[in-house]
Amino acid sequence: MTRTDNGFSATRRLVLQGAGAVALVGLGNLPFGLTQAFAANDKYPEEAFKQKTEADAIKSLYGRTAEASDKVKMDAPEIAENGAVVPVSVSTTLADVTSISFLVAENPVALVASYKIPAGTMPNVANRIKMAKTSNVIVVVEAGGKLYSATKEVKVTVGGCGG
Amino acid sequence: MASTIRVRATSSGETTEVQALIQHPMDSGFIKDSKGELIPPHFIQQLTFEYNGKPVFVADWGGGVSKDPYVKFAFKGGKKGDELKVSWVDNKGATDTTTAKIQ
Amino acid sequence: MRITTLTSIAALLLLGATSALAAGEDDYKAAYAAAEAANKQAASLRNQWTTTASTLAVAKKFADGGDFDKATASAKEAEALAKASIFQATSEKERWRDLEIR
Amino acid sequence: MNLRARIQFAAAAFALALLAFAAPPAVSADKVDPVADEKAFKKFFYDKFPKLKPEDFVNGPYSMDADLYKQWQDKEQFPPYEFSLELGKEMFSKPFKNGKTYGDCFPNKGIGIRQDYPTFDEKEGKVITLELALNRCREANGEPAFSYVRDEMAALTAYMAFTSRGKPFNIKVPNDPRALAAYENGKEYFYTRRGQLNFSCATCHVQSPGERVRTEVLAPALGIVNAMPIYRSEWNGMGTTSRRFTTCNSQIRGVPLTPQDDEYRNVEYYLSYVSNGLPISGPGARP
Repeated sequence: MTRTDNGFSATRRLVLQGAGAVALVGLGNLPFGLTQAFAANDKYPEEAFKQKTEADAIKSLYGRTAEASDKVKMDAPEIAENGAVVPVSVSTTLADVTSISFLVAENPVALVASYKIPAGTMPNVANRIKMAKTSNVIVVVEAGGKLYSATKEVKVTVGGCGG
Repeated sequence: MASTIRVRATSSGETTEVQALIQHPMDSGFIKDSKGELIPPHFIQQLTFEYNGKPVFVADWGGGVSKDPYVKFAFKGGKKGDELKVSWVDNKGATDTTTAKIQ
Repeated sequence: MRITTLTSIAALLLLGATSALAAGEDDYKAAYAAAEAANKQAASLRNQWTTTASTLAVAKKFADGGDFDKATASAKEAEALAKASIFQATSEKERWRDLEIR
Repeated sequence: MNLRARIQFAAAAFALALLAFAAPPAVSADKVDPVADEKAFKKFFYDKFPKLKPEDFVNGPYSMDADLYKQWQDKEQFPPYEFSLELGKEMFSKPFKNGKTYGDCFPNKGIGIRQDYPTFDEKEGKVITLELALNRCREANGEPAFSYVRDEMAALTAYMAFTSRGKPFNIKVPNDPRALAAYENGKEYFYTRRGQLNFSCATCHVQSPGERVRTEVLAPALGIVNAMPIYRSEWNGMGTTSRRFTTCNSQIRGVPLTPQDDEYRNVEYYLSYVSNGLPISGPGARP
């Protein structure tokens, strides 16, 4: 069983932040209306579910990057009892939430789930997700046309004579 | 055959809390079977909850959602006895639909 | 007497796999038969090890490929594992009580 | 005690572990005394975990770790064994081809009786587990037996356990030399080290419950059968008591016996007896 140590994921985070910055620069070249239309689309975001990194997935899904916010509260375990079933939930005090997405940085496909929140639906979601290994879990909340995120590392190891 | 969808929707007067559990393998396409061969992807892509003919919650899922997926959310309104329509479609085009009474 | 058995099993375990002598098909067959016999005895004691079976399988694979040196070494290792499982089952007949909560 | 280190030790250097056997032989067998055993067994666990209430033990590792407890509570909101439980309920009420049902094979139509199993059959002179009784019921009614380790058997036992939730284990060891022998044999099986790793059931579930093996928290032996059958995330599905025993054996590199062999029946008898008085909590969910 390979274990990701903190040094490794820290490095990876740095690299990913770099990628995010590039994406942000790239965004300037895109026609604004296009990304707007895409975010409002009700279709299944096929492309976003093909992206390997969370930065690419967020870019594909929303066409922009998210900023960390302490108004996004994620509830996830320190150590997942099993990577196959990790309960993760999110709530936020942000107004005008239109969607909430869950991503796992180290999964083969980063985007796990994306929920559309119509007006009148509360910005709180709980679900159970798979994690291939120890990783950052990222929650992105789209509110008032902006993206806010929260990140938490969840440790995953499997096997042994447990239970 | 029994429905693949289990829903619990409870109204507190102002809001309705909805929990759903769905029977589905949610194969990501990255896991190997006992013979070492990749199990092809088979997962629910979209799960929709409708109340009064309008969607109150839409889930877009990938293969990273757990087997027999679970989701919980809440929306404003919803009366006891009213119906909530729940339906899903997976990447192979299979679907299931059910209606649940709000308790 | 216990210590003698122990030492010989330990020695077998440690040396079994590293036997450097050239071996032929007959050596292999004899070693394999001995290992199978020991594993059968372990079965009668209700205490086979999964590693005995997997090591026997490795031996067979080497033999099928004509490498009787390695096949014999693996068979001997399997025999040592089977004998260790027999020893374990026999000694535990008494020793399990050491762990008992009383 | 570092269990992980012990596994590596045992695997890498079994020869050294063998040397440990050179200690003086164990004390000779005492008279079989299940009542004294049960008392000592419970005292051991109550002393080891002074903060836990007796009924907490039936929730296994979840009672021993706050982070795990929370994940469990989240899962229990809509538990993963729900589908199995429903299937079991449906199967249980559906008549066989001859018109009879499972209920006809059991006292009280099979409802709320799980806590009485395993039971000792005086005619046969052997231990009868619930799983065994279910398959015998099928065969007596001209239906083929189910696999003991999963699916249908798990669903049926899940439903039967559910109808007994909260009822205390009520296992009887009659004063019959064959019953006492079966009980003693189950105890011996529980404490006997086996497999290349040289582990007994007790190594993990008596000496080390609450500790982590590669971050999995080990369940205490006390109350462990109360939660059966279980949905294990590691199995990606349901498993029976039979499945638990056989997989434990292979995990310590021992070749499992056949489900419902005498030893397995007896060890379930022993483990259930020493958990007498603790409530049935099955079906359970486990990591």
